[in-house]
Amino acid sequence: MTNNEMKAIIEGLLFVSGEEGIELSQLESVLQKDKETIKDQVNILTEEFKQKERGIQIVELGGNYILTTKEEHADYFKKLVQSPTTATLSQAALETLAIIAYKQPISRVEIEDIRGVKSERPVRTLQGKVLIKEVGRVEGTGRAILYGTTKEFLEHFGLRSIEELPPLPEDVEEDDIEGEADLFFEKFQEQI
Amino acid sequence: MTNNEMKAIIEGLLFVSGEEGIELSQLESVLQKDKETIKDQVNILTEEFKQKERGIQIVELGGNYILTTKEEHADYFKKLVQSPTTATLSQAALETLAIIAYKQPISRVEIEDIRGVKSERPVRTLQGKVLIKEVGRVEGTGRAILYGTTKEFLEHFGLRSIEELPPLPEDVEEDDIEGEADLFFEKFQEQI
Amino acid sequence: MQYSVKLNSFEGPLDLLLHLLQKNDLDLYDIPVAQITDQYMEYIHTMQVLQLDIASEYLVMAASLLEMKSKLLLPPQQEEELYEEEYIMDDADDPRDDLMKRLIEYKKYKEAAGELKEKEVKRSRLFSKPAADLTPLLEDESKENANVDVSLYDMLSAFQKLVKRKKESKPIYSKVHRDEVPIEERMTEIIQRLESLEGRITFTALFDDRSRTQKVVTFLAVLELMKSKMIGCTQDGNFNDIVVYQKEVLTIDE
Repeated sequence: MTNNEMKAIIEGLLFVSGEEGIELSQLESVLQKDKETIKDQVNILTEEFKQKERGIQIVELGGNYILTTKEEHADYFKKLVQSPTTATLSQAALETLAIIAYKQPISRVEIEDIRGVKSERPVRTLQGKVLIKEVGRVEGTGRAILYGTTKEFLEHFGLRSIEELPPLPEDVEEDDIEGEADLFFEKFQEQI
Repeated sequence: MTNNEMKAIIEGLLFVSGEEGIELSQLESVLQKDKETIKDQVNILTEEFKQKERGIQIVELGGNYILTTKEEHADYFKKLVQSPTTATLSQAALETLAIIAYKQPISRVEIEDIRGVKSERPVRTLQGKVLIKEVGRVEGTGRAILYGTTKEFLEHFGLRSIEELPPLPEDVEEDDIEGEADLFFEKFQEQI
Repeated sequence: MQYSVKLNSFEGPLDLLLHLLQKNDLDLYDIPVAQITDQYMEYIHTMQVLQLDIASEYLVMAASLLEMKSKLLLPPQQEEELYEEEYIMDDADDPRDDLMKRLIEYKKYKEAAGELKEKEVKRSRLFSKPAADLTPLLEDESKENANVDVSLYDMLSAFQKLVKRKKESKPIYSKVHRDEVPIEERMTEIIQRLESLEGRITFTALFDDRSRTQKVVTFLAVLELMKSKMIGCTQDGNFNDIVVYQKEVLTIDE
């Protein structure tokens, strides 16, 4: 198989894998070539896709190569299909998720300590959306569930790996607490 | 939009349309260009895809443009689906299992309704692995088989009972917000 | 009619406190307890008047704020009592410390949530396609692994993909009437209608024959047009119909 053929097959494999993506190890076992050679072709392909006249690109999400459209064309696709993440998360879910992402493994009680409110519902929502999962139990009595993030979490936020999370803001500055809009109107607008 | 950009967007549109493909008239309405210009770009794109180093191609079926893989690479896709690194239970079987677990007792027709595809094979696979079993028959004509999960299913997933299943990916939270907005809306309607 | 909403524009008492501190330009590291307690109580009170549901956490926080305030208002301790009540005076035991630490910790994650939100929006601009169903390529069933090695998580994840796939495969036309009534479009419509009616229309006429969502969009469009001073509203007297009139002959660019 020439390198050009390999590149063509990789493009085809990426295509059939769609939104689920494909791992380097899968490419390896299908192509029966060594990692380096494959990676080289993936990189060449990635570069080619970057050209203005191409409409798709390779992104690396959660250890997977995934073929997606380009951000600058998003408005055209919106007319045609729903976005993979149109159902965006509520503020409660996002806060809970942020705590889990940075402090995993973490129990619900610890999350509630930080947020200052009961968090059963956002935890359930996140679990339902497979953005978090049970990763263990606390030793000792009660054996509370410990939560961690999933591969879907990385995909949902476009992260290559958990290390790509931006560092947690260490020093808080006074002026960037977000102003709250009118209580009702904000909720109301979310519906439209 | 330059012709090259249009070509890029067409590639993206073909990609997101997947197996269903896209009609010329849809391209027209999304791109807001005339048929001839679009057709020219589709033809150029079709020619480019024919090159050996490309892994996908445009086929025209009943007035629909569809992006597909190339036949000469079929063996590699076969390898992909057979490769041990691919999910140990197929996506189809896992989906089917999830539907049965949460909606049992359920008939095959109902499963197919939810999945949108024939599901005879995954049902058989799951039965073969003793994760599901026949639990009854639908009353009336046809008396379709109803499926449910087995003791082995619970054992396999370390569940004491079916109630211990994590919540389904339904949007609890979104629903609630809608309820609140409804209340608000009642108030609002009284004003107008 | 009883009308209640939850207090969830604020994500709990910490969020509300952060908001109050910010609103008053107050120092997170040196919380003026008396002032902030008063405002917090005022907020809770307003919520009660408006008959909004108040989660118990808000009341717990109210109680601790009041406790803190009363401790800090205690008159300076007498020498001989000092060793008993030492914890109040000791700098290391400032009752505000704990609250400050909690607020700082909470604020970190609130900000991180904001960053996640941005990433989510960015990601939502990348589209893909469902994976192709390759199972027809399998020659026979025995090729599927004999051993089942999947977790609950794998199963849920598969189901989630199914839900997503179904959402995506819905033809765009079926959702048009639900989400896709852009305010901008309605604004243009209102202006066009005004133009055809010599620039005046009654407020109620704007809401004729419209679905719920459309009514809301119309209302928002009216507000938006008023804000941009393209229309105005007048009312001749109490209970008379409000009349919407066009201020300038302008059209909105798409």
